Amino acid sequence: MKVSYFPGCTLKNKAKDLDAYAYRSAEALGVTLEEIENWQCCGGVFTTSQDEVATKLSSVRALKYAADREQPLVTVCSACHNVIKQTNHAMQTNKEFSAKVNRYMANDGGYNGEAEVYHYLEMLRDLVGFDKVKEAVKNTLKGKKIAAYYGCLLLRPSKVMGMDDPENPVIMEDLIRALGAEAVIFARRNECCGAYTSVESPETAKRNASAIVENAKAAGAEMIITACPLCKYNLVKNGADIPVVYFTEILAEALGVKEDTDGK
Amino acid sequence: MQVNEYKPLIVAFCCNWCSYAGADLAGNNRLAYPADVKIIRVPCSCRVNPMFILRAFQRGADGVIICGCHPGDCHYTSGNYYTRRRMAALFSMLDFLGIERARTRVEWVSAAEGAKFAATMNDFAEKVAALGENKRLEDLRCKK
Amino acid sequence: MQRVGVFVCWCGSNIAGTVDVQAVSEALKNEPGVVYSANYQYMCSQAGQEMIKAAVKEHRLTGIVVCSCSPRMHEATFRKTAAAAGLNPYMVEIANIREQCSWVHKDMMTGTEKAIILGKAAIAKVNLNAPLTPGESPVTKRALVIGGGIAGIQTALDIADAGFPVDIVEKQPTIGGKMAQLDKTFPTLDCAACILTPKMVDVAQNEKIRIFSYSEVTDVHGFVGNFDVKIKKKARYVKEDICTGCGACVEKCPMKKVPNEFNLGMDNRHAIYIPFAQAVPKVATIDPNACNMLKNGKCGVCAKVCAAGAIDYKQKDEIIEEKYGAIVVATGFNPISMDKFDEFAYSQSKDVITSLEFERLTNAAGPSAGKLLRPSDGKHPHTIVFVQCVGSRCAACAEKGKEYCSKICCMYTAKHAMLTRDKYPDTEVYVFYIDARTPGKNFDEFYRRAVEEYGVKYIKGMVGKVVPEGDKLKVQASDLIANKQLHIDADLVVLAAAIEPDKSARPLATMLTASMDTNDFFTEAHPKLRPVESPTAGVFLSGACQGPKDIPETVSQAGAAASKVIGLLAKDKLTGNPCVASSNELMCNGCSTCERVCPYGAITYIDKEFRMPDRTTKIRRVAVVNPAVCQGCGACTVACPSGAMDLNGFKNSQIMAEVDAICK
Amino acid sequence: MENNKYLREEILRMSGVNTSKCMKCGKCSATCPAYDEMEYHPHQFVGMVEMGDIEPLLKSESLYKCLSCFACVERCPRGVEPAKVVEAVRLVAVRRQGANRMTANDVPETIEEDTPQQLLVSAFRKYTK
Repeated sequence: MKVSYFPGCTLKNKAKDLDAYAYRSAEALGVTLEEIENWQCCGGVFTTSQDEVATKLSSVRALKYAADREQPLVTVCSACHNVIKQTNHAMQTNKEFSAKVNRYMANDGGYNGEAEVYHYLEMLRDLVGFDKVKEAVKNTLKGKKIAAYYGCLLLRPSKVMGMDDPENPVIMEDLIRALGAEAVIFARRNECCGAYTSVESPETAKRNASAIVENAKAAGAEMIITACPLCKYNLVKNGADIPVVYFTEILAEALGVKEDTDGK
Repeated sequence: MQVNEYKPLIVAFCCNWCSYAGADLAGNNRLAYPADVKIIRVPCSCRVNPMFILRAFQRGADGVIICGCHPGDCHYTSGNYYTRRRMAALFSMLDFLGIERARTRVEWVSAAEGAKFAATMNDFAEKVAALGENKRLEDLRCKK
Repeated sequence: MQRVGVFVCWCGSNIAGTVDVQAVSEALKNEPGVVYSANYQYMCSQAGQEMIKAAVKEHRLTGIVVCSCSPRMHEATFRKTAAAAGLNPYMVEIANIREQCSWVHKDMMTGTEKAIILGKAAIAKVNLNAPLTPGESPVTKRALVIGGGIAGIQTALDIADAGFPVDIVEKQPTIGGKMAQLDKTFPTLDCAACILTPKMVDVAQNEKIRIFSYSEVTDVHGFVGNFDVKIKKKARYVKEDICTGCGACVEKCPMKKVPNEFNLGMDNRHAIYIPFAQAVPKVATIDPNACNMLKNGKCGVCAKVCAAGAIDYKQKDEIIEEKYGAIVVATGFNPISMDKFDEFAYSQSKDVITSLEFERLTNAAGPSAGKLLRPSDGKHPHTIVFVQCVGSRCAACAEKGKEYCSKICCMYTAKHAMLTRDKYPDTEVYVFYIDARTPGKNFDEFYRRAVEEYGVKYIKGMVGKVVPEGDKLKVQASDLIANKQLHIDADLVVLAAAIEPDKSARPLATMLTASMDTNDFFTEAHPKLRPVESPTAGVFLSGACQGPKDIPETVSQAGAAASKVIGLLAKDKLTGNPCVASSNELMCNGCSTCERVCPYGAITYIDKEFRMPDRTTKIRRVAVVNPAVCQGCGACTVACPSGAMDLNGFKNSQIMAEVDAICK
Repeated sequence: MENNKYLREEILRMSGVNTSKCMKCGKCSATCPAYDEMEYHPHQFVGMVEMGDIEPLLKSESLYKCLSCFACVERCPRGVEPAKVVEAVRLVAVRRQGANRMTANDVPETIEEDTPQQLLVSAFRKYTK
């Protein structure tokens, strides 16, 4: 199976490992990630205001690329996924917005929300199947107690994202279990890490991030996984004393593709 | 009285138990819809003979809507199922005769859905008005 | 030709405000058949009705058109007026110029124009009206009450008191319903069991009342006065008439780990069980999903220890067929599922509970024998947070909560908070509320006492997140008055879950052809004037199946429903609806199409002798409608290919005339 | 208190939110992870926009404290979506001339070795027009 893949800015820079593990794990599961040519940064935040058009065009171009190839559009980064999915939803439901956007898209042919957007986790669940993931596990993670930290972008707004129950999500826990480890559930797994405010008010991020880590530890977690580079940054930055890794890392580890065959 | 603005003529058949009560509720809550909609009370939507609809179009109606209880909620157990099937057949025939689909409609409105009744009538009147006058079946002998 | 009188009502300014009533009565004066036209402030008033009667006499009217409010409102009134004036009551037609005209249109010109057209349609119809005489049907003098909670119990007792036999159908093994699970009741704090169980015993001992417990209604046919009902008595594997309720079987049953639904799963029961000590009937029931004997034939202990020999593993579901004159729905409510509200961590912590679970925790017969202990570790909670409106007044998402106010939560939460402070003064009690809604006799006084005398901390605001950590529940909430975000380390969080109609209500409504609102509450015939009757004749509503209600309201509505049932059963005969189908046998070709579409089986075929024009006779098969059984839906009239079938009161010609009048 | 009808309309149009649906339960503020940093809290944004009392919000630092985590949107029982109101007010503020809160010159001192690009991208989108 081939899918269009939108890596996003961070995965090409500070989170290269998130990207590399995603590629190799997908390959091991029989999915080829085809990177969208000339993709542009999603902007990091979906501006909810209905009159914001220009900031959403890069997402529309990515969507159009996938739609033209009749491939699902897959993202790994929570932020990219959130922005692209919300943009696609706006293209499908907001006529005024899609009309404005299509004035910019005239030369490329129009776009009206035909693409299907999947987060990498959704791809594993809905396109590959967790049972298939389970079969493909080479190094079981048995005995590890792993907590899944969702943050905000993956789940909310749930009416648009539709990934999982926004208050009681299971998709990452199901992945953890499929890899053989024990999923630790903690209440703050869907609370915000502090996001971009760590630029100017690090104290917000500190308070939020440490409460999240404490809560995970109290629930018995030995490791936290996340899908978002900013979540990882905020948790690590604010003194997480248990490992915080991308979900693709434990996936690659379990599938036995963590180390590249070239030794990279 | 000749008014410049085109006003469609819409006949609404409402079943006594759900939709007519829904229309009353729209009234109780003062939910406005166009005066072009004139309601005829029937005991059940299944009382609506296709002849009534043909007659309405013949006499110059621009749209006909039939409202009944929601499927499963018919006061007479199954009347609205008959309506659904009969009207599906009739509407496709009318379509064939050139009476656009948007001029005919079956809607389920319960006695508790005053808001839905008003919204349905607003929407229907708007769609019918957009199509303009219906002349296809009009019998000019009926005109004064 | 009829001699028609037209009467246009102002309804004060309700109609006259947007419809020029004078213009309407003037315009209708010249319609065919109209010999008299007038308008008046309140046509339904005594004076208005006298005016109609006088006009009937003076102008020798044969038909009446009243342009007024909805026929659902006053058709019956004006029919009586006509009858009093010596006219056939079915010679009256109503033009609905209030609900469907003056109230929905803003401007005088369009309103008046439409009112005239509606009036013309009614005149066109009344010109074709014919006098009708209703048929009569007998009344089965027995009532069915569906649901054995406090609503059903009270209704049954009141009906039985008047001397009519009543059957209660309850799907649980015992009657008692939700009230049996409660501890104390507001605002007087009397114990629920103390006031309920004597009534349950009264029901058991009343010879007019039969209880079908562990049973469900599976089929309803017929109509007011003559319902045919099928009741499924589920196999309880215990012979009800032999079991003495001694409980020896329960004691010895080796299967002890079945979640106890009476205590909302907070403790366990046996596979054979009696829900609670005061159960009525006090008879054991075997849970077929838990019993080893029923599942794989291994065990049989209960049969061995039963001295009465009441155990019967081979028992089968039994169908009982019975006739009833009236049916009362008393199916009650349930708290909604908390699955979608996990911001309160209900699925993550045993110490986050619903208010009904809190009732069981404080009930002496509950899982902790009445001591308020945390379900997780059995410790006494020192800080308790109550959260109101969980799922009530929630318009954001239909799968999640309910748009309506559940009505009872403010008061029971005040009760819980007060009782907790009374029994455990060392406990801090916080109540987060949006609005404290306490209309009711002595209700607000009760709530204020919780605050002023018992020191319950009421905080206007909501809880946003509950985080279980260690043995605490970290509650994050807003205090809107102090404009602060609060962080409270609580030991127990109690959620006032919204209530919803029981899931059995929807299929039951379909069986009864009784209408429901979008929330699955039963609709009343009129929200103000007929609050305990369903629009379906002979079906009555009691308790929370009609809308959220507390106990006093439920009991009064139960009594009201009972009095309506008694009024119905006291009649020997019911006059039916004369607007029934009738077949023109000269046109009928005996095809049986009408017979097949009739949902009531009201149409039969007979062979009838006809005289032919050539003076010979011929026997032909023709349809005959039984007017006592026909409900007047009209399905047959449309199905009839020859046009022989017509519906009195809504004849083809009449509706056609209305169409013509509107489309002129 | 001012009642700026024009700005109110503008904000409601931009956000697509109907503030009159608010029943003033305070769940948005109860759930807000940035509450303590804010001078005006989510429920106040909704309430003040509804009343047209918007100028104090435009001048407030609170605009830049909202994390856009959408917890309030998710948990609001009436479907009001307070975060979208905050966002619309913020946009009205940053779209004014010279109202950019962060410039490229601020970047060097902000970044560290491990700062993800996403952080800067998001911050730019939130703090500038």
